[in-house]
Amino acid sequence: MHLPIDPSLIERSRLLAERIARPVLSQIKLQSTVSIERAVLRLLGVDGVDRDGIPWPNRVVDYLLENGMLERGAAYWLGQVVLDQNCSAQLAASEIVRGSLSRIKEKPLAEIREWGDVRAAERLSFLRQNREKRSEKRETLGLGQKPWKYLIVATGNIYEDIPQAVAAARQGADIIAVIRTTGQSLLDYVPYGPTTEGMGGTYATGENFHLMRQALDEVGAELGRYIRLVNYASGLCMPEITVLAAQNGLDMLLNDALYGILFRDINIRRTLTDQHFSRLLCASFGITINTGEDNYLTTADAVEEGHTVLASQFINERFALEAGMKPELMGLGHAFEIDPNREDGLLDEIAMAQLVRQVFPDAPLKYMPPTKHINGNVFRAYAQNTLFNLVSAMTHQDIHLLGMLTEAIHTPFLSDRYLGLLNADYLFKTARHLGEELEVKEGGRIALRAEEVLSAATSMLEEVEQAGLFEAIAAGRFAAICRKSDEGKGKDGVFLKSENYFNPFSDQLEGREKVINQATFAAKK
Amino acid sequence: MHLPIDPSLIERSRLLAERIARPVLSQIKLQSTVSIERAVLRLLGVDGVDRDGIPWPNRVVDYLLENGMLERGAAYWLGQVVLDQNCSAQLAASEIVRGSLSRIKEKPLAEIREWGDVRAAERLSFLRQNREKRSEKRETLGLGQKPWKYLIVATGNIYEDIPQAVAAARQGADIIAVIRTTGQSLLDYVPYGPTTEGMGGTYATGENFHLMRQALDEVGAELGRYIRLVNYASGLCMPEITVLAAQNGLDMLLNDALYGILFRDINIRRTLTDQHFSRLLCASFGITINTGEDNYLTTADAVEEGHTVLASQFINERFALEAGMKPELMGLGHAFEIDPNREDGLLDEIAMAQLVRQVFPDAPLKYMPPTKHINGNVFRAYAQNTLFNLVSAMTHQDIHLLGMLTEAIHTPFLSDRYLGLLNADYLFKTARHLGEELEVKEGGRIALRAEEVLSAATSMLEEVEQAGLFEAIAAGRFAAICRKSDEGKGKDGVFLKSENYFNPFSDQLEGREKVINQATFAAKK
Amino acid sequence: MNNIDLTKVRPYGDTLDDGMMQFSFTLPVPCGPQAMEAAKVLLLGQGFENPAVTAMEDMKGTTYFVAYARCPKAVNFSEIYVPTVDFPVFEMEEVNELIAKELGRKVTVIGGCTGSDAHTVGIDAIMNMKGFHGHYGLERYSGIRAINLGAQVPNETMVARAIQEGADAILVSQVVTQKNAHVNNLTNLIEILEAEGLRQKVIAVIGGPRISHEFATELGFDAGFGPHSYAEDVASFVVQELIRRKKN
Amino acid sequence: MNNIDLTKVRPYGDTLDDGMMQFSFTLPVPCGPQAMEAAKVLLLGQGFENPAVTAMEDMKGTTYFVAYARCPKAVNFSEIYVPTVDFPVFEMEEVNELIAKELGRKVTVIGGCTGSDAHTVGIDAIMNMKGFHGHYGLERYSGIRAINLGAQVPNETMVARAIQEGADAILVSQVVTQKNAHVNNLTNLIEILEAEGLRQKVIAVIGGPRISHEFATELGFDAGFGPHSYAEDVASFVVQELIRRKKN
Ligand code: B12
Ligand code: B12
Ligand SMILES: Cc1ncc(COP(=O)(O)O)c(C=O)c1O
Ligand SMILES: Cc1ncc(COP(=O)(O)O)c(C=O)c1O
Repeated sequence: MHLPIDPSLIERSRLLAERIARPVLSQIKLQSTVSIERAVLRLLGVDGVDRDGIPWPNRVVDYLLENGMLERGAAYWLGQVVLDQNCSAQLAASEIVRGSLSRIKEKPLAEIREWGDVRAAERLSFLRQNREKRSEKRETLGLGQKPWKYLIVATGNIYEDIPQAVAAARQGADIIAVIRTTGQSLLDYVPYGPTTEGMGGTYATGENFHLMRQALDEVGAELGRYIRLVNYASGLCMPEITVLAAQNGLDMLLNDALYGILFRDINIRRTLTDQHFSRLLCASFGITINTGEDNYLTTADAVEEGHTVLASQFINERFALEAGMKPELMGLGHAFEIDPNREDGLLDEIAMAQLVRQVFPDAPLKYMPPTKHINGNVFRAYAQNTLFNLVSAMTHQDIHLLGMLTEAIHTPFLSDRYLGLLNADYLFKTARHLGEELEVKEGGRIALRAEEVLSAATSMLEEVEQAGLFEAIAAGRFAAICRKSDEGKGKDGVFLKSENYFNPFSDQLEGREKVINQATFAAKK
Repeated sequence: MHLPIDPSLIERSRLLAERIARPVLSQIKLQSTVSIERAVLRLLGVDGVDRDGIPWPNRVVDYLLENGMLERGAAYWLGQVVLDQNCSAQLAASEIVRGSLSRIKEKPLAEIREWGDVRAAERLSFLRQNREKRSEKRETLGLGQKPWKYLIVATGNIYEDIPQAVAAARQGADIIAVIRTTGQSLLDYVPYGPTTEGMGGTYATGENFHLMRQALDEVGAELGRYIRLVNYASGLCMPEITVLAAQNGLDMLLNDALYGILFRDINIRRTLTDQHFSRLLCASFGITINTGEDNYLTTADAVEEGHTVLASQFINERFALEAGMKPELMGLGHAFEIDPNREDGLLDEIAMAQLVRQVFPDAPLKYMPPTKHINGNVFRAYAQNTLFNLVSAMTHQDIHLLGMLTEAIHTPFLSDRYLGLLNADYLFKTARHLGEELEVKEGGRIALRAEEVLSAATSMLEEVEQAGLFEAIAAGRFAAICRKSDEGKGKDGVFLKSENYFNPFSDQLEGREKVINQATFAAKK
Repeated sequence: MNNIDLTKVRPYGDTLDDGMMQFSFTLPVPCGPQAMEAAKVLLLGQGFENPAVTAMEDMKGTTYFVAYARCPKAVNFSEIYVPTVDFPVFEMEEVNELIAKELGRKVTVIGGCTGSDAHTVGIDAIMNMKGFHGHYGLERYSGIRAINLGAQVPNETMVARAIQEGADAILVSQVVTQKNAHVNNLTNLIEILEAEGLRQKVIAVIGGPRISHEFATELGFDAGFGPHSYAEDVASFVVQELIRRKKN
Repeated sequence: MNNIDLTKVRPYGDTLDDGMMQFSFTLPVPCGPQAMEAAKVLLLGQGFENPAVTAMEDMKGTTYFVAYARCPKAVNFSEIYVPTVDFPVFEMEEVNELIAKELGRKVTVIGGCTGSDAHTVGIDAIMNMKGFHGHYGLERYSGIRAINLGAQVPNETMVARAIQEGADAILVSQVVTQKNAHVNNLTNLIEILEAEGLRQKVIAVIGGPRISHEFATELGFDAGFGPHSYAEDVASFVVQELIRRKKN
């Protein structure tokens, strides 16, 4: 199947997205956030929690923030203590909190930079080695056939999640996502250790990641199929969760500032800054990101606002490119969300899915099942999911979230996952080459719908470029939700970097960009 | 959607079907059956049952058969009594059974013929008037949008069938079929009156037809939509049930000798003879027939034997044409029966459905849901039915039997019909114009499959033409079932018509054919 | 349906009173004949008759079943009583007129998703200008001042703003019901309202896909609205309740 | 699954032991809040806890429900005993060798769908040369003489032919089970066999999608075969049973 779409509109949209991202990025590069700093500490080896259960990275960053020291970067201060006391990063962290910095004679930045750059290079190369091992594993074991079947577990208890995930893998899942407990995205810290009490999901913690990864590696070896693990990095701790994900061998992360802004009312500047650092890490560690445009259609109408999904994907693509990500790592999100009562709704769904496919040919698209229009009649839900699976197979989607029978009722039952797989397996087989065999009529409903969405997306990007991204969001252009750039959760965690701010990881990861960054500083002065 | 198929193969197949039917028809026209004679009696006004519950038409025909008198035709003898005693047909029937014929002075055939021709013309015109009224009703009330949703009721009790059928109509059914009780097709008589005890279905009786017709007319008026009524005429009483159907305003009849031969082991010559008379009546009364090729795929493999369905449809079409039927009345049957575990099975289903559509553009095709590959997992069944509904919408089928959730378990529950309608309504709307919007790739899997089926059907017809229909059936060419022409149920009910056989209905209905018929007689002498 | 004895209704498969029901469930036992038997025993144990397991699927460690069985118990339908919010529903214009005529001032309503709930689509459907399914939201009502606080509003904030704005009614949406999150959150809201001495003054209304009027009144709210409710339903209720209270 | 107490297994929704089950059924009452309540009362009456009706659909005169509820009863899985046909299953060639070695003669089996049942696909799958799903049928077994009488064979005919052919085993397929048609028909067959004094001589086997070994033995047959049985299953059983009987 191939849609006759206008390549110049795609080009124009890409150009607009670049222009939209540019001013945002130059602003972002001037600032850092508490979460980035905590991520840096984690990367340098600070971990664990204090007696009250507060993570050491938070203790350190809070201390620095309270004492007006954060703008030079947490790495800078950690370096001072490490070099001064010749101790581990972990020990240095508790020293900082105990007030040691006031007792230390500050070393020149150059010395700290030397230490930090070496440590960072070591840590990055260690994590990259892990990444290589994992890539090899993926290649040796092989991945399932596309679309990859993506299933969620969400019991709230990691020890109950694990056997359920393992069973799902045995039944045929290619990807397992552990949903986070409601509200974790608004916590400005990452909980610690294995956890057993979550609501509608399980806490994202390093240990939970580790336990699940281990279990999936075991079952993957048994099955001779690599099982990917996903978690959620959007929210206030995006950079830190990315670090934990890299440390624990996760393959994918839900990672989207726009999602946090719109659906979690997170401050725009905070989360875009977090996202950039987080994506630098993802690019480096080969973590596939999943973006959240699919969510727009849960609040906005899928027919009227379909183009906002595409427009946002162009922007998300640009932000990812600017962080050095390759298209192969961009799991751009979209969804099958058209009202089942709409005449020719299936045609619209095919048009949209194929359009996104053609616009982003190299991205491993993340395709979401119907959710909003699912109701408590589980048979009806199964029919809707059947068509979703059909369209996914026809249009060659990559990351395929399985539709759940009880979507309108509760988080999935064991049997919902099983039935979801049964349905997808049926469709992916019975309709395997359907997409190749059918052609869309020129000038017909499907082709027109695709054209309409594409040109509306381009027009929208023109407007956003005129107004600026922040103003467009404030005006409710995305998902019909308005968010102002000076409001939202976590905004106090953003700060302007001082001139001699130090973060060895972004320095190394930005590469080329670093130069531009410094040029901007120069220009500012 | 349009398949690039070779029109010369279609033409060739039609020619072969004509050649296959020709010798069979000339044989058929030499003979009659007990059921045809009973149908003639019914048309002339004989009805009801005796004290033992035996229908009067059976009493008369049995008497004539036992006394070696049947070969002149039941009408001939009935006429003798009616004219002699100047009584009603009904009274004449009981007179015959009481032995009156032996006491009567036989009138010359010409006189009987005069009486019979007048009576037949009266009865036919009366029934045709009914038919006109019904056509008007259909037009005034209008029919639902195609594909027409066809639902079965099968409680065994007409008084329970009725409210269920009415509810189905209110929920959106366009066509209601009352399934017959298991085994009725092998009864050599039609039960009488309203009935309340059937197994897996309800007895087909004139009164049951009448009660259901009345109820559906009422609900149709209320809904402003004409609801069609269907019953089953295949089996030993095909001609009689056709008469009852015409008398009681049925719109469609399952009517297929091949079905009876293969699946009920009914004698070939008996049921083909019955079928011809029955179809003459259907043609005259505007009753749409439904043929049973779909059943082949419940015993034979749908991929390997798909072409047998098409070949049989060509033959069935020919037999219908020879009985004066227009394509508009030919509900040729086919089915969605490919193993759901087959790779690209959906492509095969699309190819087959579209092929049949193109070969018989004017026939109101009857499309059957998956049955054989449905199992007791009702969710899986719902997914299979979703695709069936999709293909039906895409390929513009006409008479669409709704897939039932519990197909593998028991005859439908009330809720199975409801869920069946929900599914079909969803698909027929969401995919309404999908067929128009998609084109099949030339030389691709779908096109090739259609070509393969068509050319295999043509080859099969070549072979059948060579061997003769009876031999082909004996060799198991249809549905992988072997039936010999001198075996099977009801074979004793066939007889050679005598030279001066009289049947005023076939005389009038055959029209042109009558001449040929007499020519054959002449030639034989 | 004719001939139905409403004092004894049973599930209806294909024959009136046959009691037929469909079930599906998972048992944490390995797939096999023993599992099949366990599924039957379970249904028999719950008092069903003639259980038939029609599908048994191996979920690798657990087993999934689809079954049918006969339910012997019947329900006395004629005795079923359901408390419902019982009041006439007016169109938007009628509501506005009623407010003008009977109250002579604007009515203030304040709404939001409280607690950890972030599902705003429901409350937006009720409150936002645009409304839902062609039913305008409260913001469009000339007689109503509608303040929508959005998602994840702490109960304390909701009550504080209600006091500040002099709200006549509080509209709370609760979508997440897992682990009884809504029950805990709503109970807490009522406690705060009582502590503030507001419970009698302000009309407290809840809504959501799994909310019923019965449930709402049990928790101490004035009314509850489930799926398929629109702005005019809650507006009609609030306005009539205000008029009633004014008269008393 | 780990940590499962097999003496007390309950349905498993998303949390071990949560008892969650899915239901669907129709009640012959008009759709509305009262119907919804009746559905809940019905489930409570059957001993379920926390029933939630997730869908209520108007079927024009009756109402269809989808519901979820918690099943409080548990099953003692460790005590479940299922009688099964317990014998090794051999491949076709092994069966033939066994016959040659142990019996030294051809085994005759006669089969068909009896009574009003016309569903021959199952018995054909077992008997016809071609077999089913890549498993050859009995006609292909060199050691077996297989006679398939086809559809709707009267029990009397079946028994008469068995005598005439000197059959070692009778294979009966029963697919139609509505209104217990199979029970009546199979009971009648056993009675005829007994009346003819054949019951001990001939091996009587039944099969079909809703047949279990337990059911078969309860009715007095030697074995019962359900879905997914193949020729080698029944051949292995028959031959070993013949050998056993010969030795006794
Ligand atoms: C859209 C959606 C989301 C969106 C929400 C966006 C937004 N801004 O609202 C996003 C993607 C963000 C989301 C996230 C989550 N969701 Co959500 N989501 C849904 C979904 C698909 C649709 C809900 C919806 O919008 N319905 C449409 C509206 C119009 O219907 P409604 O709310 O019922 O409103 C009507 C009536 O109820 C009534 N009404 C509602 N409120 C009020 C108030 C008053 C005063 C009145 C009078 C009437 C009234 O009037 C409305 C119009 O008729 C449902 C699944 C489904 N199909 O139902 C899951 C669902 C509700 N979500 C669920 C969950 C668990 C979550 C998460 C917790 C998952 C996670 N762990 O990450 C998160 C976190 C959200 C949170 N903190 O609350 C579960 C809830 C399970 C349960 N029973 O508790 C569901 C059922 C999905 C599932 N099966 O897991 N979700
Ligand atoms: C094909 C079919 C037909 C075909 C039969 C063609 C034929 N020559 O067999 C036709 C179209 C003619 C037909 C007609 C009818 N059918 Co029918 N049919 C089916 C269908 C779709 C498939 C059955 C099948 O072939 N399965 C495949 C075979 C291979 O499976 P199997 O029989 O289970 O066999 C396996 C095992 O059970 C075992 N086995 C079976 N027999 C034996 C015997 C021995 C000795 C052994 C060892 C093993 C064994 O081994 C086999 C291979 O593993 C089912 C629905 C379904 N999906 O199951 C309905 C179904 C069986 N039919 C049904 C009915 C009611 C009818 C009719 C009565 C309807 C009517 N009123 O007109 C008629 C009349 C038939 C009659 N008199 O018996 C009902 C039965 C309901 C019930 N529980 O009683 C069903 C379930 C459909 C429904 N939901 O209504 N049917
Ligand atoms: C991009 C993205 N991030 C995160 C989430 C989940 O976020 P939270 O944990 O905040 O509910 C989603 C929701 O599905 C998402 O699409
Ligand atoms: C053409 C045709 N006639 C008749 C029937 C039903 O026949 P019987 O009543 O013999 O089961 C069918 C089966 O569905 C059929 O397809």
